[in-house]
Amino acid sequence: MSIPWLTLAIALPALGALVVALLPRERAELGRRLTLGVTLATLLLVVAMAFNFDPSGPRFQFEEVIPWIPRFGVYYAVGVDGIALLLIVLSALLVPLVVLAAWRERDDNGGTPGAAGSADAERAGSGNGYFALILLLEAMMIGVFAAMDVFLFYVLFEAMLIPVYFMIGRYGRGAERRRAAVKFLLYSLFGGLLMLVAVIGVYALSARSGAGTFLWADLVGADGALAGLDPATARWLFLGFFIAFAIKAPMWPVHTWLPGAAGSSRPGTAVLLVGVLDKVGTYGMLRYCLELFPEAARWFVWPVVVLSLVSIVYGAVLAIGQSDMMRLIAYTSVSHFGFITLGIFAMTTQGQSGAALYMINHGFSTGALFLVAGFLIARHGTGAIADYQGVQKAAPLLAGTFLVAGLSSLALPGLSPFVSEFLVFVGTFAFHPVPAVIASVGVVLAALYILWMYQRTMTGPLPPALSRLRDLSGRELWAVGPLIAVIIAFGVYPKPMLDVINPAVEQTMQQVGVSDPAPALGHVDQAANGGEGASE
Amino acid sequence: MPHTALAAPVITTQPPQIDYALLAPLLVVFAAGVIGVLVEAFVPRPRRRAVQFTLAALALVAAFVLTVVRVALLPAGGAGLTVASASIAVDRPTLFFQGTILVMAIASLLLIAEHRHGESAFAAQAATVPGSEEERAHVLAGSQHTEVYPLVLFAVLGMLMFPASNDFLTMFIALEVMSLPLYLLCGLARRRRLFSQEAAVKYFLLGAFSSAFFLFGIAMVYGYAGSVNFAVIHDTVAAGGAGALPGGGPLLLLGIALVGVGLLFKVGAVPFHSWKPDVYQGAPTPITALMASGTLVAAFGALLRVFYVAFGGSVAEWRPMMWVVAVLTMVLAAVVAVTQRDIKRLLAYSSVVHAGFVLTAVVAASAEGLAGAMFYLAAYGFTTVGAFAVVTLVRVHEGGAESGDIASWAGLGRTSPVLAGSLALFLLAFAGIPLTSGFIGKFAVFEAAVSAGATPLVVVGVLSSAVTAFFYVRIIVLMFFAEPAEARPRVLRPGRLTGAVIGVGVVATLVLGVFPGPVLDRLSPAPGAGTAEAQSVPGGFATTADLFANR
Amino acid sequence: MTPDTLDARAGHALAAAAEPGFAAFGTDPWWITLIKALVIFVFLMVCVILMIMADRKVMGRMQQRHGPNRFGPWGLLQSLADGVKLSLKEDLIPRKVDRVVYIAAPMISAIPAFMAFSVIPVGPEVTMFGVQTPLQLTDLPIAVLLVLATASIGVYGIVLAGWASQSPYPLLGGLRASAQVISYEIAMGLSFVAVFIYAGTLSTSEIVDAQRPIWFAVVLFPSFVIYLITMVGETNRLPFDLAEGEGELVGGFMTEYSSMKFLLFFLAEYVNMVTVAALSVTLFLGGYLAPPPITTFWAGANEGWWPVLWWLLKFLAVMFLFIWLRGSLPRVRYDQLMQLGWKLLIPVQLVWITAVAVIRVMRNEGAPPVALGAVILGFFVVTLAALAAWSRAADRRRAAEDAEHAERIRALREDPMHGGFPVPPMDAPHYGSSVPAEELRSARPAPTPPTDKREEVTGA
Amino acid sequence: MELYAPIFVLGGIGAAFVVVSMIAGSLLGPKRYNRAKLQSYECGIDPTPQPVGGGRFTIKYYLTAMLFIVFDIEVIFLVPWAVHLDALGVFGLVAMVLFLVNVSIAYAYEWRRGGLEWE
Amino acid sequence: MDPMNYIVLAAIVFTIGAVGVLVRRNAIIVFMCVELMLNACNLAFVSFARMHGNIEGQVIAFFVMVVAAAEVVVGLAIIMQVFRTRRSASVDDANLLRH
Repeated sequence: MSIPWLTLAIALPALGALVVALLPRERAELGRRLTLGVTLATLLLVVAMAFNFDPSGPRFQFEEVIPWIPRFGVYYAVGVDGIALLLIVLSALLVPLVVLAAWRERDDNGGTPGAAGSADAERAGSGNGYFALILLLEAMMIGVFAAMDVFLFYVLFEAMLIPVYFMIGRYGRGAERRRAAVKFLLYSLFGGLLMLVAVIGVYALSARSGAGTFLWADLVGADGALAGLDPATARWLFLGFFIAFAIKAPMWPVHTWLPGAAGSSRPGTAVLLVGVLDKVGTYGMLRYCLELFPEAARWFVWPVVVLSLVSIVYGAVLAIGQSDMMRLIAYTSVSHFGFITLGIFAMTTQGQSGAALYMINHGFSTGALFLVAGFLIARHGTGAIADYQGVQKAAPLLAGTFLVAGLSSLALPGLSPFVSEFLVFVGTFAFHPVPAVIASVGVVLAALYILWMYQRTMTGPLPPALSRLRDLSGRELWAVGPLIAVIIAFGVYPKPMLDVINPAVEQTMQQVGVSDPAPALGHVDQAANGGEGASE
Repeated sequence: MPHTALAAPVITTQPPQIDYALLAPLLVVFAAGVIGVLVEAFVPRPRRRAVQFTLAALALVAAFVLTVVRVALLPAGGAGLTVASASIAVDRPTLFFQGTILVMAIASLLLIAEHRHGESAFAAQAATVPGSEEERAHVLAGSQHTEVYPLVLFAVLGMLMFPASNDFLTMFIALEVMSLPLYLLCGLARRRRLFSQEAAVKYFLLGAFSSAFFLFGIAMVYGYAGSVNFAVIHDTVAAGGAGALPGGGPLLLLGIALVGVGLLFKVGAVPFHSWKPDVYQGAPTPITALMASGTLVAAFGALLRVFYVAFGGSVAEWRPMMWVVAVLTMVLAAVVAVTQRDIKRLLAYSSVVHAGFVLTAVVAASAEGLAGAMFYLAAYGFTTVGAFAVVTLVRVHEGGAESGDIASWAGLGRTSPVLAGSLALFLLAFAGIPLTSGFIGKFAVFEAAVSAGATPLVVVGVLSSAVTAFFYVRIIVLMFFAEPAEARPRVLRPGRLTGAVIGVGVVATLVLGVFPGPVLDRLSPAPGAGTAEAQSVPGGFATTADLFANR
Repeated sequence: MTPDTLDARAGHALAAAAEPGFAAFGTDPWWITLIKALVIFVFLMVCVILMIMADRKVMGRMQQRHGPNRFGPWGLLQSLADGVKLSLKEDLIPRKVDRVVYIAAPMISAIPAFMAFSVIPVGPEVTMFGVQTPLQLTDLPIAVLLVLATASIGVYGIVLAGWASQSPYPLLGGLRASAQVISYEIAMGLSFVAVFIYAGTLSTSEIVDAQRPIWFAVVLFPSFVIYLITMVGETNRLPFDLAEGEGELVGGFMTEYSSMKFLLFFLAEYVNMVTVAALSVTLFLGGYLAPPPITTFWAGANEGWWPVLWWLLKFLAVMFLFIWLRGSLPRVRYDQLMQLGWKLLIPVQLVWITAVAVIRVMRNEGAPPVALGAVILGFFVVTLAALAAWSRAADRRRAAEDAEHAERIRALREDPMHGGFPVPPMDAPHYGSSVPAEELRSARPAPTPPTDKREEVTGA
Repeated sequence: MELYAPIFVLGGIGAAFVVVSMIAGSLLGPKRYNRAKLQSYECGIDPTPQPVGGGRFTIKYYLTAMLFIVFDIEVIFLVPWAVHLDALGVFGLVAMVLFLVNVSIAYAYEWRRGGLEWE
Repeated sequence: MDPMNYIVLAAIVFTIGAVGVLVRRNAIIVFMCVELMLNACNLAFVSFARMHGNIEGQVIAFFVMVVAAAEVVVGLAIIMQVFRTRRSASVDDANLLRH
């Protein structure tokens, strides 16, 4: 135990947020540069940490445990396994890109430019606030993935709402943003409060024998504080956690906040919201629902699988019907999250590995989609699909990146999401063939909505209104380029990620007390490596 | 023989021993109040304000220091002491409540003393008829009511005594000493005097009504136990009744119910909450701040002491009642609060909801419940004082009345980000968002309730939290996301005193939210110690009285 | 302490045992009680009649005239004739009155007046028709409080009479009367406190017993004086009869009353006089005990029925004092009356009670005489200093008033409008001017018009 | 109770007298109806309405009533104290002196602020 | 007489007071009803004191009187002030604070 990697990774952006927030309004430029610097430094730190991670070592590494509120057995306990590590890396990677993308965005507060009053208001409200919130959010995101204490996790899980709430409501776009922000907050808060009951329940139950604790490590396992829980109680507690995560994830039928929130946010906010924040939901299911209440998790498998399938199909169908790009991408995410939960609750190694990988890859692909869509919207000022046509003629680079991002979203082989989606399918099929078949409908629909959207916006004759559309600038290329590169790179060679994920998944499976169905598929990375178009 | 005892009442020739050191804070506050009255009588008018403020501030600070010092006077091992013929209990809960009340009182005093162009929040001359020439003359002459200071001191004295009372008589006196000055203070608002007077009348009539119930409840309990001393009542309950009145069970039940009514009224729990919105809205805002923090803390302190010590042996009897009241309070108040359009009314309803949350801890009847309630009250007190401090600054126009209409607060986040940010923080704390004190408080009380097996209550509490979050969030939306209103309110620059109060509120809200450990540790015995007892329902509840180790 | 000890059957014995020192009371046969009650009633009625008579006769003598002298020997039956005449008058009930209260008010006033006398001891235990019984209807551990309580109830009669009449004079009269009575009741109550300190009881018979060594009027002279003053104030007698001051309020609260109801108020007033006088005898003048010089040479003076004589003599002396005061003193102004009560009697009483208590406790605790003397001296000094300060303040106030008056005169003189003559200003009230007179009088300039300080002071 | 009974006997005699005399008075007196007789004693001024609701009591009277209550309470405390002063000794003396000081302070306040000025 | 009768009487008086508070509209009468309730409490205290044979109840009754007096002083001041402003003491007229 030498370097407190995780604490540094949390503290750096948190301090950065404080500094940026305290900068005077006139120093907006400095604020942006500072933000970018801090996020890049964090990225470097996280990457360095990732290289120090030993896949063959213990499951949790970089652990730090410091008492926080002894009265409730609460600790500041952080540590990462493979899944959390990758999610942290994802967050650290996406944030600088979002900062770059948001570099020149003007505050869209509905005021007409030129009017003195609103210009004044714009200046007052724009600038450092947004960047400070991004930094704060980054700190919390890293913290929430690193948390090894249920209480700490819960605190950050809830506290994250506030920066996002302001990022949507204060710095979002469109007239609906206020309602969207409130809806987002109330949905999340509602789920969070149910989870609070469950968290308190966990504590009270852990206090049955001796002092209560929130330490994840003390709670799980056969000799953990929650062992021997009576099934009914465990199921209620599971439900408390699960509903909160399902809202966050977002899962049908509690997904309705997402399209509004994503549609009303800045593209950067949407990237973080869908790319990282919602992963907290699925991550929570994997880490907390399954491992704290293994018996209940097994009991709930079928309901969750059904909900996941509904999400997959429903999200895809609604995506097709959308007329707004941002909302469309948001609905595709509902569908994708269905795949992730399906993978998790398939209770097979492949399924869970795929789901974990899916979380990362979905972050890349959706992030890229949102960013490019955001660039387009920033140019033309509208998100409606009907307002665009033939963009590829005016802005080929933009259209190209958009295509790659879209293809990755529909899991084209060779691009990274394919690996994860494939694994989920394999895992699900091993669990039960029917869900796998139904889920495959989602794949077909994905092709439909992505390609159709591309066709409607990018192809065809270029209308005069769009003729002066600029192509991607250097800054924008820097923002979206790394994502495209990562998508392609891991599409071809996903092994490093799987190496990190697999041990964690195996531990989880063991914890839950399930094992793969009898005819095992061999080791997953072999399946993935030979997975180029190969089928069972 | 009862009659002989009556005829020749035992007048003890042994004068009672009084440990003045343990009563010092009370005596200091009382003495300052009395001196304040003399100051009113003999110090020339122009100098009165300065003298009164200095006197009051010194007294409160001294009382606070003495309260802290008294912690060292307590015997080790969590035991407490009783003073003045066992009428006042000095134990850890007492000291915590008194310390909290004093801090709240100091903060409120700063708001009360805040002056702007020679005007305070109080009427120039309360005796004049609003709108009359006489009133105008007083306003122009710059008259001011410096009586406010002694009145506040007396109210604080009552608040300090209320949770420390160890028998019902002292408690009743403390209740009245606390309430009577507040009734008057409510009617002294400088602006909207009709509102203010109306608030005073309502508060007074309902307050007197409720204290009559309280008193009749005491009479019933006295009839049952033959004494009003909490320890004696506790023992009598344990023994199954007093000798003179076998089968007095109904008396006890009636007594518990009526005493409960009186205390729940002061706390402002549904269905005894109807005074709160009106009074909070009508009273001068600094006084509202005092009531929302100090009075609430004191009332809950008394409630806890009565129900944990005196009625600690009959938890099974009062628990259902508290359940119902807590549920009603959390649900109804939250729903009604959603429709409010005035910030002070909204904060009043929010205070009602919070009372409901604390009641869930009371229901727990355990060490955790006590500690949770104590922490919650302290956290809520700081936050609410800060919130009302912000309210004092938003005016319809420079030098005008406070702008209570929430709609007119639109866009405040743009024009005064710091102020709006502070208020937003307070509102988030009310909503119980993590990393604020409100969250830890909520966690503490809910945890206590769950440990005591009141999980359904906690679920109700959580759902009502979600509803309350809605209206807190609505204000934040208005302030930060909406365009500034046409008739935008004028935001005064916070004076030094108000600024200090807001600053303290912000700091306390954050510190208690992020590092609650030290405070929580001092509130309760080692974690887990009380839990085992609490769960062995219902016989184990005899030990709740030991939480207040004053017996 | 079992419930059956509370049984009603056991009550009698218990009650007797309950009040030590009251063994002599509450044990009379019913007929003795009835006889005593009737005697008291008759005594009160006779007293009232004679008192009214004496009032007029003595006043007449004091004013160099005869007074009533037509009915009976020396006009002794004049009051009786008046009473008969009044009761035969038409009984009017004005149309707008609140009938129930209007009729009840005289009853409320009169009945308690009778009851108060029941605790006045007029003699020690005597043998009456073979029964050993004290010459006192009854005694209570709280006897003096009973007197105060009945007096308080009497106030309701006054207020209600004024209120029920629905007319300004009675209303104002009733209010004034009640304000006055309650003001003086405090001073009266305080004057008893010193007596209680010395007697250690509230029972009238024991208070009388406690005066065997020396009358309280001597030891507690200030209390006695104050009691005499408040006694007059309580009964609305001259010089404190403002409630029915004919010049200002016509007949006060009784204005609307006639015939028997009027008579009842009158009766109540005189019965109250009798009661307070009897109380003063009981509390301060040694009750039925023989005056000190007599007992030294005649041991039997306090035996048998003789004490009734001593009591009667003292009582008559106090009653004479009432008449004497009425004959000698002018009626005071209302504000003077209230100021006397609130600003003089009460503070003096507070200091006096403190002094009495301190000295008493010091003596009980065996403090050395020097310390005792020093304390007494201290109280003297404090009292003198307070008095000096008070008179200085009064002088200053009077001087200030004079100066203000002179200033006003000067202002009037120099006002060119009046040509330097002290004529009433044209804008004085009743001159039909719209400008209120106050503005001229105040030398200060009118308040500056509100400019920056304009604010909405009310507004709902 | 036996101690109190005679008081009620005396009160009963008094009440009987009062009631009988009032009835007698109303029976014996002549009844000659005359509109003017039934008017209130007032020279052409309308009788005043009921005070409660109409309310023309001067504030001063309320003030007097309040003052009375305060001091009456003081007397309530003084009386039992006085009776038992010998038993209470120095403690009782000090307690009561403190009480009197407090009341005096309130009294001084009232006086200084003009609460004791009439007309 | 069975002391319990006094308790019943106290309860009845208390109820009358409480009902009065709830149904009467004049602030002063409401206030008087509250005083009635306090006096009912005193009756109960004194009766219980006799039943239990200790003086605690009587002492309480004393303090209640004091409190009642203080309440009268404060209450009358407040009610009179409103009454002077509005020329009415009806609690129904006081409705500015309804939303």
